[in-house]
Amino acid sequence: MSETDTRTTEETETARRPGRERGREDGKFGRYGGQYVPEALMPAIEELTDAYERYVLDNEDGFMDEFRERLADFGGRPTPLQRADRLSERYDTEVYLKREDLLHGGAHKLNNALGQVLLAKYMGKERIIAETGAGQHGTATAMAAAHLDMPCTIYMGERDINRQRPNVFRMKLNGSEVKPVTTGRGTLKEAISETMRDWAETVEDTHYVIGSIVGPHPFPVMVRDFQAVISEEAREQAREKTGGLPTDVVACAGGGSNTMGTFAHFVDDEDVALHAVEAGGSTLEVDEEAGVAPNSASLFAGEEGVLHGARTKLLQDSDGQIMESHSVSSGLDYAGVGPELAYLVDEGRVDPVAVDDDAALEGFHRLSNTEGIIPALETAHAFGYLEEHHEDLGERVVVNVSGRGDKDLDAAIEETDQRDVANAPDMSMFTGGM
Amino acid sequence: MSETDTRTTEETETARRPGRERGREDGKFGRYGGQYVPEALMPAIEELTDAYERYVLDNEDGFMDEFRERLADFGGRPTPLQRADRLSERYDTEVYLKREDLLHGGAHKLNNALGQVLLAKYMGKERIIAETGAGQHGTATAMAAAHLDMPCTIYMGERDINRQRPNVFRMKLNGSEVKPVTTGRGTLKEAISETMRDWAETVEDTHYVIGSIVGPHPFPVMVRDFQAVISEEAREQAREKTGGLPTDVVACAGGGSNTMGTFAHFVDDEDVALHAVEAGGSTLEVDEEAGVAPNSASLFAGEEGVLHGARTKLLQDSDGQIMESHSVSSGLDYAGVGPELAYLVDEGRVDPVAVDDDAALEGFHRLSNTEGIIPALETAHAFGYLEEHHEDLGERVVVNVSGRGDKDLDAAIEETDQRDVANAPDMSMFTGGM
Amino acid sequence: MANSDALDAAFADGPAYVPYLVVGDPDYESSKAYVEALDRGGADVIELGLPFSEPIAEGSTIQEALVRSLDAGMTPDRFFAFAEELEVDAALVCMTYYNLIYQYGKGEGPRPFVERAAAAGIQGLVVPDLPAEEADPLREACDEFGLDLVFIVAPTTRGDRLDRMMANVSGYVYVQARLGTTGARDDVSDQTTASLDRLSGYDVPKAVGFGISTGDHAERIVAGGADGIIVGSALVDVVAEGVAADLSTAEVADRLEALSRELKGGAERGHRSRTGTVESA
Amino acid sequence: MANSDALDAAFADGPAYVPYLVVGDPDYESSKAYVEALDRGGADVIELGLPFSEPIAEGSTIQEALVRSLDAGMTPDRFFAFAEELEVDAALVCMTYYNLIYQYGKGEGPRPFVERAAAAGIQGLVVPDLPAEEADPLREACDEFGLDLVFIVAPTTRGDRLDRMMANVSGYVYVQARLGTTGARDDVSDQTTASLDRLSGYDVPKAVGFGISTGDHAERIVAGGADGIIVGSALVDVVAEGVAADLSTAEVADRLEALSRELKGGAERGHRSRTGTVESA
Ligand SMILES: Cc1ncc(COP(=O)(O)O)c(C=O)c1O
Ligand SMILES: Cc1ncc(COP(=O)(O)O)c(C=O)c1O
Repeated sequence: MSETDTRTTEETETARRPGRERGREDGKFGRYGGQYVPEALMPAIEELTDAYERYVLDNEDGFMDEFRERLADFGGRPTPLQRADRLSERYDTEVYLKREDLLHGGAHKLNNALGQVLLAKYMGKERIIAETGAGQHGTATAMAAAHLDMPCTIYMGERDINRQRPNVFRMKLNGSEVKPVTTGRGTLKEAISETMRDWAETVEDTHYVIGSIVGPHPFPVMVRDFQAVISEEAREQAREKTGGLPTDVVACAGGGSNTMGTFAHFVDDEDVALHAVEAGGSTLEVDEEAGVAPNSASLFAGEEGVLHGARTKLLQDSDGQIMESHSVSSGLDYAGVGPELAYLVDEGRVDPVAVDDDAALEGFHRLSNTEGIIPALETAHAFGYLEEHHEDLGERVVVNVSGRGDKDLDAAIEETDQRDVANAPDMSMFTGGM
Repeated sequence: MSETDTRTTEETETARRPGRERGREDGKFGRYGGQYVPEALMPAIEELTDAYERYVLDNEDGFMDEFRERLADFGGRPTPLQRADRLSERYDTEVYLKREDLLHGGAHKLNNALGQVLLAKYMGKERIIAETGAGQHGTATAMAAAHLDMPCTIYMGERDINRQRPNVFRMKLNGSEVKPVTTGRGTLKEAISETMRDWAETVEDTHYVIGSIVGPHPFPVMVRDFQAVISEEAREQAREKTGGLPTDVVACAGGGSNTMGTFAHFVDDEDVALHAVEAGGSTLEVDEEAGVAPNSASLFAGEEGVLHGARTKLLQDSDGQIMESHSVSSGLDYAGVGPELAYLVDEGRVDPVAVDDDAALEGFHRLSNTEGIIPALETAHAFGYLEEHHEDLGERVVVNVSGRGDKDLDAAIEETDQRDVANAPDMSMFTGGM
Repeated sequence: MANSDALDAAFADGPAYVPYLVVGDPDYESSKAYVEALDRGGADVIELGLPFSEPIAEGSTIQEALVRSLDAGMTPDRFFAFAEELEVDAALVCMTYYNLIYQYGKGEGPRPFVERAAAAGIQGLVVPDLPAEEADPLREACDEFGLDLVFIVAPTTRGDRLDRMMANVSGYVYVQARLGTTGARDDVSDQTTASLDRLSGYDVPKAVGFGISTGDHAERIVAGGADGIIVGSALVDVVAEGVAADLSTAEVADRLEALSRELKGGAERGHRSRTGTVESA
Repeated sequence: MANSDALDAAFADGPAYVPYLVVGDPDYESSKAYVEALDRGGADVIELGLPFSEPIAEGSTIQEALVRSLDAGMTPDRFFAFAEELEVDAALVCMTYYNLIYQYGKGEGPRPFVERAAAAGIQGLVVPDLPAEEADPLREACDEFGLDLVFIVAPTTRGDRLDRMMANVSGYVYVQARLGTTGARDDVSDQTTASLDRLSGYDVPKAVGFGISTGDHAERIVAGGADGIIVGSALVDVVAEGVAADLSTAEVADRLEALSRELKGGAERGHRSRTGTVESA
């Protein structure tokens, strides 16, 4: 199908589609999205678009059936929607937790990684590459690649490698090669650029598994569709358990894959408020001179631009150079955000909020000691939000627990140690690391 | 009900009961089991026995319904029974994995911990104590206690505390107090003794959550009943997925809770072979002089005796002093084993096998890099067994993946580094620790 | 009431002083001097602790003594040799855990242990982890060889359990003064009085233990109706102090003898106050 | 065919030599000397790289040059000042990423950037992350200010995509010699010949780039049908070596000029062999 053809039918089609299918035709979300990539990648993008349409949208060869079966058997889906008794009491509202932390690998990331690696297999690809920041997407991809017997190379910034050694080890245990990226600051955005470079040379036999709803079309829609299982389940579970829909749905947002996964099936439920919680870092102020944003609140504080293949909201300086973002949670530490979220924020459908490092850490300790669930630091932002804004929420709130905190124990020790966290346990035996 | 009464009806009752209910009346498994405890604990044991019969066996006040609901919502049950494609190919037999590693907390341990903490709540207790070795039972108990809002103290040997710091941190994050046990070698058996001492002073308001199918009646039956959900699901899942029962069921055995949990509903299926895989450590030879067994193969190499409240098979010297056991996996490192397993081994119903440290490590790497599942080192023994004995097995094997390996990353690095593990990845960047 | 005449005699006139020490703590020879010092200090019965590696009923004081003894090489056979070599007037009771008794039999149950104990001059056994329900084989062996089997009654023991225990006990009953494990305490518990009341209908000597550390305690306990006092941790503490301060065996033995005299004296005062003029406790 | 006369002229007679350098690498002044050296070495068109922080289409050689330039303070405004100050005969093309172009407009799209570029004497743009599908606004601005918009054709570009691109391109088409990112290579790819064949029906100059590093390469490429050669990494390597070996600006400029002469000479030999006697490639 030629793109010119697609474009002519676009407006009408999109208008008729429910919100959770937005962008499928052409990767456009209002002004956001698109395919801003080097020409050399275009054939791969087109091949992928074709495969996405056939296998994912049309379930050709039973792709979606196999995907769902593997998500269940290998991944452990469905994940529960659990009532959080003690938080419900604390906030005098019904708080429900969507337990993506129970997914194999410990985060929602596997939904996408498994989908893409399986798709690569259906496409006849022989090799997987991926980038990773915190290492969560990398470990999920490495697991999926081992499970499906695909050779896999993961690019990871050198600085991230040093911050996330257990995740590096996990990837290697799963048989993946981990390639350190030494350019720039050695974090996620450099790793993405590097992976794109690899892909530009190897498109014929290689699939690039992007880790969030970012990048050129069809990645944002495809990753969303793979992650949408979260809200598909949560919506059904909420109806079963509570007899109705939630008043509010809360999810943290880095690139935004767990966010859109959690929102997708609620987008058309206009009475359900959707809250995307970004990392407010240490402050929302930006240091233009140094090119540093001490946060990664691109929905809240970013401006329109083009990054990594898509038009979206970015943290950038006035020249358009991408800023160094910062967050206590490396998985939220990204200067961009998925174009669909940028669109939904502009439309007023999604409420963007920023929660700072301190509040996130308190959220981390709060969920750990009141509910017996140690969340990822990314996830902890959602609980920081709950604490600060519960009075603005309705009577039934679903919060996505996007991941578990095992990967963050060292960071939690270090960060707790640096501040006065009111609800932290006695840390004396841990300071100085484990 | 007086015990003399119970005893008179015992023989006939037990004979009529299916195997998975064995021992419920009096805690006897042939010559094994019993209640060898200080008199001061007897009232607590009797109160617990009574509570077990009412709430667990008779579902009084809907206890079992609440337990199962919380296991589902908080714990993430059911866990999948997954076909392991690559292992099936490797061994030319159908290998299915029961995925207890996906349970909240990362191991089967929560089934029991949640059951007991909930029971304590039904009994009106106000405080939880528990012992832990590897820290898995401790973390599971701490999670359950936080979830159910019960103050909790965990006893842990000082040496284990140093070996398992991330688990110590997790318990503290969940709001539990962790008390170091400095007596003896500072490992699991000292921690059990210490917890019993605490209990002897605090029985009135405190429940002791034992971590495996060991200890005095009713612990062995109660823990088995809580863990039996594993085989209840697995049996049903095997029938659904394969149209029949497995030929073999394999589980590692420390105290034996995951083992009996995995076997319970298959015990009466006489055509299903049951394999309990113990830690063979470095060798099965015993150093009588030093009182050291460089393994923890009490089913395979132990002798009858009385330990921690029950008659069972033990690693002991000729005087009856308990030996120091050893294993690469601290969770299997216990000198005793559940009395029910001792009985089933004597009866010839369960096949006891020992797998040494080297084979377990290879199993660890094999599952990680071929199936994308990093198992606990305990669990890895079951895969060591599969590699060594797959030719003796039938055409459909279920292996319990009792836990995930995140807790073992440091140990895996250290132990892999000490030997020549054929299938390990390049470890150079990790040696020296993370 | 008792299989052994010696135990009968110990409780026959006046309150019995029943001290406990771990045999072999901190070493074989010193330990012998210490036990003999207890005897000189007035012991009527001596409980000799045979150390087990997993002493689930002990507090930390005694547990550490057990470890010292094990580290110095104590075994059941050396324990029996020790008992044989002792020169004491008091009756001897062995306190240990069931696994050692059972294992000594090499597959023949508890009988070989009891036989050997009898030959070594032991008159009774206390086995804190053996409940009456599991005690039949040991009871039979004790009867065969003329040993008494002492049971521990906890503050919480009542009803059927108490009856069953009292039907099996002989020599004396060990009345646990409070909940918890062994260990010296500063006060005397109300639970003791309640326990003695509950036991008043049973015709067997009642020796109260757990936490007695001074003559005053002893006095009050006996005044409250006990037929004897069992003292463990307070004496083991003296041994432990000797180890910590590197005192001579003779010095430690002297202190044990002196403390024994104080305890025994207290018990006798308590007995007089109960049988003669009632002093305020 | 082209909006700009200068680009038309560059390809008018003989093969065009199109070198690329990153403006501001390693600093503003040296960079100016280097670009002028290219001009002296025979450049027909010079591609001036304006650095972007996320250069997804570049190999490591050019990426590092972009980082050096950014670290030295390069911005779009300084870039334009640089272009204005240059004293060169060659036509100037700006190569950069779309976000800088877009952001320069402060909400008014790409037009302000193009307007400023035109004022600075830039005759064309290459935007590697801007596909023809998204290029309408930039195309319009280029047309308005007389700039050419150069597209890159990959070895894999075919069919509809190729048609759409060729309908939009002006000045010249940048024929990517092989898959992958920029970077000097030792051989000349077969993919080049295939690409040139595929493009033979389109009436626009074809400049081949990606991996050309010697006069020999240049000769073979032009002999194979290219209308020009684009050389980036090989030249940037010379700058990088200068930084690493701490060479004087003059020395690096000399080397750039010499390499340029070699490349230009190679291209001319190739052209002669194609138009005159056919030498074996
Ligand atoms: C647990 C967890 N939650 C959230 C995120 C943020 O990613 P996204 O916004 O794409 O879901 C990450 C990324 O690593 C993560 O690991
Ligand atoms: C993952 C795992 N498997 C197995 C065991 C062994 O315990 P059990 O035999 O009681 O199941 C443990 C104990 O810590 C464990 O953590």
